[in-house]
Amino acid sequence: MKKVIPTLVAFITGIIVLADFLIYNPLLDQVSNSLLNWALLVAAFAFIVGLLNVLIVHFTRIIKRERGWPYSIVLVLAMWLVIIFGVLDPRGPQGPIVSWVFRYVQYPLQATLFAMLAFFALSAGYRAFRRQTVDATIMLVAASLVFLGQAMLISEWGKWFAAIKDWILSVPTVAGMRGILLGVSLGVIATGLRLLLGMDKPYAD
Amino acid sequence: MIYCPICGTANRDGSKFCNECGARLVPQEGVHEKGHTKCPMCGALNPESNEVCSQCGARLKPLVSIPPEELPLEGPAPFIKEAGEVKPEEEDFLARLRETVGEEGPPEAEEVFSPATPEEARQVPVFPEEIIKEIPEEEIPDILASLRAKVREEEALFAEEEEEAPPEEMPRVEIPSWVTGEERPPEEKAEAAPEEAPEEEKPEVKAPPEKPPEVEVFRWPEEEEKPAFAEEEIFKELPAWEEIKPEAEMPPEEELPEWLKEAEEVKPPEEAPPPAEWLKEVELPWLEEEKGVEAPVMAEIPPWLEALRPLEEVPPAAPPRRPIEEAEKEEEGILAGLKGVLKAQGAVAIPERPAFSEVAEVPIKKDLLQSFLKLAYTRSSPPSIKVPSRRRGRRRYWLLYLVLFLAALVPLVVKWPPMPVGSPPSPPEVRDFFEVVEGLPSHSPVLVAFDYEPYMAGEMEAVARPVLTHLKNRGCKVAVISLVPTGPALAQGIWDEIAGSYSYGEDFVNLGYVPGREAGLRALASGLGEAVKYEYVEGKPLDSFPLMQGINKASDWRLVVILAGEPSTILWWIEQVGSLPGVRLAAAVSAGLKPYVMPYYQSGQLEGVIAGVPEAAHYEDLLGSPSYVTSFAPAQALAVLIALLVILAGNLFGGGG
Amino acid sequence: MDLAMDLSQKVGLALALVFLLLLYASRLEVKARGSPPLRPLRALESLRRALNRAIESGKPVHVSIGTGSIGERDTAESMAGLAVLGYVEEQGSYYRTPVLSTFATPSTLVAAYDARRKATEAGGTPPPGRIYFLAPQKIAYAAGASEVIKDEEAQVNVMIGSFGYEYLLLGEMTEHRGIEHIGGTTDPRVLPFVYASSENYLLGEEIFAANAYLSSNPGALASLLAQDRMRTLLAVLIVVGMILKSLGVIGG
Amino acid sequence: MGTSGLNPDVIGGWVAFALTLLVFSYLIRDNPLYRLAVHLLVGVAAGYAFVVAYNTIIMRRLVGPLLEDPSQNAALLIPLLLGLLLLSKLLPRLGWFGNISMAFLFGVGAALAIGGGLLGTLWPQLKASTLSVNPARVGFLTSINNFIIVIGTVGSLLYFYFTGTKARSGIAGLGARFLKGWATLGRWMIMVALGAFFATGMIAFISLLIARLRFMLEVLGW
Repeated sequence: MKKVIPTLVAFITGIIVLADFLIYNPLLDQVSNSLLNWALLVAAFAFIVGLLNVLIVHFTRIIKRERGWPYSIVLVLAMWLVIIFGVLDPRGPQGPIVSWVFRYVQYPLQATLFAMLAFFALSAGYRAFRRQTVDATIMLVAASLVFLGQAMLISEWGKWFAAIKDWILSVPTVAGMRGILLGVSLGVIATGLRLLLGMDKPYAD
Repeated sequence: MIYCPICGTANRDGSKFCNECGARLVPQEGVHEKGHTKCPMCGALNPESNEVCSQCGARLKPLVSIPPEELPLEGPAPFIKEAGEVKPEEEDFLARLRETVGEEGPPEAEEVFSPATPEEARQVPVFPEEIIKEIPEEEIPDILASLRAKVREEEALFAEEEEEAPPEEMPRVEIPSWVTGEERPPEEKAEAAPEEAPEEEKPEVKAPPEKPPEVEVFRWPEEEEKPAFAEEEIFKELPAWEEIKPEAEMPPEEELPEWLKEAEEVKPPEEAPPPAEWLKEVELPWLEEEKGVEAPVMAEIPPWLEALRPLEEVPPAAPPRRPIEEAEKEEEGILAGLKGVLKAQGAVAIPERPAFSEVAEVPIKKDLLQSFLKLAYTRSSPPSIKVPSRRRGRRRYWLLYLVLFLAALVPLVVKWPPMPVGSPPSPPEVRDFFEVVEGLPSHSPVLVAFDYEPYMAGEMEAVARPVLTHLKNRGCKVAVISLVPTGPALAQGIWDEIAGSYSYGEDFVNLGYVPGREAGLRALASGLGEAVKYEYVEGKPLDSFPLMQGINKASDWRLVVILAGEPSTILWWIEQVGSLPGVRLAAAVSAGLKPYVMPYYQSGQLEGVIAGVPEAAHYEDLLGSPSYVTSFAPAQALAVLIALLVILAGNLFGGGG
Repeated sequence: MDLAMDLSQKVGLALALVFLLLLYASRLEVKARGSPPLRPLRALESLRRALNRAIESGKPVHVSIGTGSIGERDTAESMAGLAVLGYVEEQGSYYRTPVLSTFATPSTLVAAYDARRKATEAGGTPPPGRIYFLAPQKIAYAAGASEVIKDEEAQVNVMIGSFGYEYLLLGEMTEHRGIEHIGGTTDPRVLPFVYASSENYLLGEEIFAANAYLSSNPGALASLLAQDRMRTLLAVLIVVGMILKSLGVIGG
Repeated sequence: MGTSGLNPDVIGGWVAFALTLLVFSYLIRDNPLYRLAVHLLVGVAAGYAFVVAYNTIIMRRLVGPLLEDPSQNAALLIPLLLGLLLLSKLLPRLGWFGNISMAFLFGVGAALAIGGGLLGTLWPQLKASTLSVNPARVGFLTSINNFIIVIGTVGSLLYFYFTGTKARSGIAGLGARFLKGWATLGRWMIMVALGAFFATGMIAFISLLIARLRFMLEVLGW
């Protein structure tokens, strides 16, 4: 019972949504769309679990004075401020305070962290290409040519590098990427089928 | 190239340890490598089965095994001593360890986990046939026989140890079946259980599933080509375990015929030793006894110890490491051997036991030995864990970072002149994009999807601006929509800046956020009203805006421009909307998506592509009004070049870390 | 009832059915003949080894299953990560090694609690170590996770699942802190950085094999076998398609 | 900057500027200010996500419609129930009820994954990979490129073989060798692709970096 019901639920919802992919049928479409919508709603409830998790974890950290506990205070306070102002304001995330926080705190922090990826990519590349294997060498050469093709905006050589870059991006890269994507889709489909068939039951305790 | 015997990785010539798994590549003297034993005296490679070197006659295999308990007690290897001394900071750690040892026997755990074990297990089937083939009776047997005879005469005392002697040899040749990890011989289990806390054995028993039991190996070329098809050929000849076994048992039979015969006869009785009896003996008395034996044994086995020593002669390549660590490293190498010893005991013991009347005692000792040894080794390992060798000193790349930072910053600060217009020809996909927009009749409704997260805005804004500017210049009626909750605000901001003055609802309308991603897009594909009910800025129904008059389905837009920062969103648009009849898609994406979208451009699903800042600069160039992006471009170009140079320089001239 | 299908849907259905059959056949085969020989995956070997070290040192293992969720299209990747998490949790439960895990989406968080419950059932005690929910925004998640790793002094960082560029942030920061990391994801954009930031990487679909390699669960092994047969089929289809197209037999 | 005093946008600009600096300070070394910024981000982001979930999903799409027109939207009671069941996971005894909700999510997700995999990736990529290599039909250069794409796609697909068989002798062995060579070629193609993705990714990151630097210069009024 405890296992059968969830398995059935997974199977039935899965089959309906999958069938909608494979068959044009207005009724099916409608049912499937509401299932997708429900999934969004159900997943939103999980946020409550997430919220509790954050509170419990960080309060324990603060109480036990674990390493880095002052940061936990910052984290929890920031979270609560946003939640309180967001929930009280009928416009939610569009409310003045939350949107100010978004624009001037969250956005610059995120954008800067992403900008740091330039440095991290540099150091990762610096290490990886040094492996001096055939693989790393091929990768380095391909990367260098694409770099040159994109960077040479000024020089007359630009067009040659641009041509090479275009060829790399549209021939071997496409081949390699397709291999990866096809393979990934095999893995994805196999994983999904296993789940639908109940061979895998990640939802059952 | 040197190929790692454990994982098969190709390593640079001269490497001492495998880059992948850390296994020793340079064979230790007297230690086997790929079925061969290197002579400690002359360095010649001998078939593993040789007891003496075929070149110089030096002994390759110890006559007597090293009594393992000697390692910790006598301490010929410095690391063990050190391990004992490490106490100060590690105390709690050691305590924990002890606890674990007591409770659940981490040594066992280690054995179960040790990646070496599955590898060993896998490779056993691989190499033996070579060995077995080479074993042929030609050189060895007679010498061996005589030697053995001598040994036995001389060392009747130590005969007991001798049974454990050929540790490296045994696992390969004699005991394939359970080196594979298939099953332990029943006696072993029986012995092990009472000695270690029985409940804690459980995990061990449960753990095995982690290792697919009879996994065999096949490889694609990993980093580099492997020695072509060695394994395959091997498989060809000796595919199954079962086939190895009989053959494997042959050599010993030939060498020591009497033993074996006896062994076979006596086997059954030993397998069920009365537990009560030996339990008495197990504990301390035995240990003391062994201690007593130690000294003489030591004297007798210098060659063996010599063979073991290489542990200490650590490659000079790693001077900064602490000796303990080295020891630990070595230990890995040894441990493999040791494990062999331990496992071999059971099997070897079986033939030998008959020679000694006390049937039950022998295996017990071994088991104790085993646990003791492991204990010793685990004790010695913690220090090395404190400073794992992987910790390459928490590298900082601040110099690299500084260079890149300056490369990006300086052109911005000094306001480097914008790039000369029209120098290199724009890529065709950018020109196509331009032509598509250029070809739109004035007042065409165009849908622009702002599908990037705010963190990509820095780049995407540079891509979006020239496109929106062009649309505005063409007099198109632009509606924006977003699959990302934050998209509408970004869109609004950019449009406000570009357009200056416009009539909202007539020239521009913000349709807001479509939740549900794919599902939302599918709804959008079936009808706009399904996905979007209210407009974003004023929250009014869509019909109330002049721009939206006559637009019901996706194909009513003359063009759909996707501004995407993630591959998934662009794929959704192509799949869900692009497949509808009459819909024209063009994409302006992050540079990182270029390889993703190129196939769709080539297949005609996308009518034009702009990827990243460099191409956006081209677009501005085509527009003839270089401004925003173009002021970006020099810094971009310089930073990219510098990054490339740094990577190349690091790769070509860089030495160690 | 209206059951219209276009070509791609027909092909899709056919491929799905073939896959299903292969899956079933492979299941039977694995049952009958046991595991097929498997290509060694270094990263998974390293994972075992790293776990070993963590068990010895008593330091925590950090597992991240990425920024995907459950109930959306990245569910399969999240499941691959959950399989690895389940394995690590189980080991953590046996050997009392702390297992940290961090989550970006609440649905995966709930799944993680389930994984822990399962591990507790299997191993007797819940593994020490915490489950952290951070934030669904990818980069915030990655930065936060690297702080957790630092604060908890993790010994190993395992990142297998659905990752975008944030992988690079997490991977490099753990690298800078001298922590060993093992990772894999499916997004081709991110793969070069997976490859670059660690020597223990799983490329693309290899993450889906983790379950089979680590647990030797027959279902997972069967799925590998089925995947490989499907792969052969695809290769043949592509080559045949190329020939037919070149000869002008099919459109083009 | 201007004299607008307490204009929230001006303050915001400086706050953003300061936070940007804090994050960049990591590049010199890991430091408490950076960590402060990150924890602030995690807190704010988690709170924001919760607000979005609450406001735009739970309230607008579930509670709102249910309150407005219960009879019309009765079906929404199901997700409400499932959502509440999910919360039962917090109670040890009743935890298994939550499995139903999880099963629902997994089922939907698996179907999306399969459907997307089949129709979104497998079939389109398969179709796109069957290219003509007949020079007479597509031209010489294209035919060569197409050939490389086809061979490379198949090779990189083959590279991922997980299971193998024991090699046989003779012709079968030859076949294995051939496949192995092909897979090696495929691996190289993958590496080229990785190199290209590395470069394009790096270009994107550099653009983001420059955008950030520009923002900082703007705040400084440069």
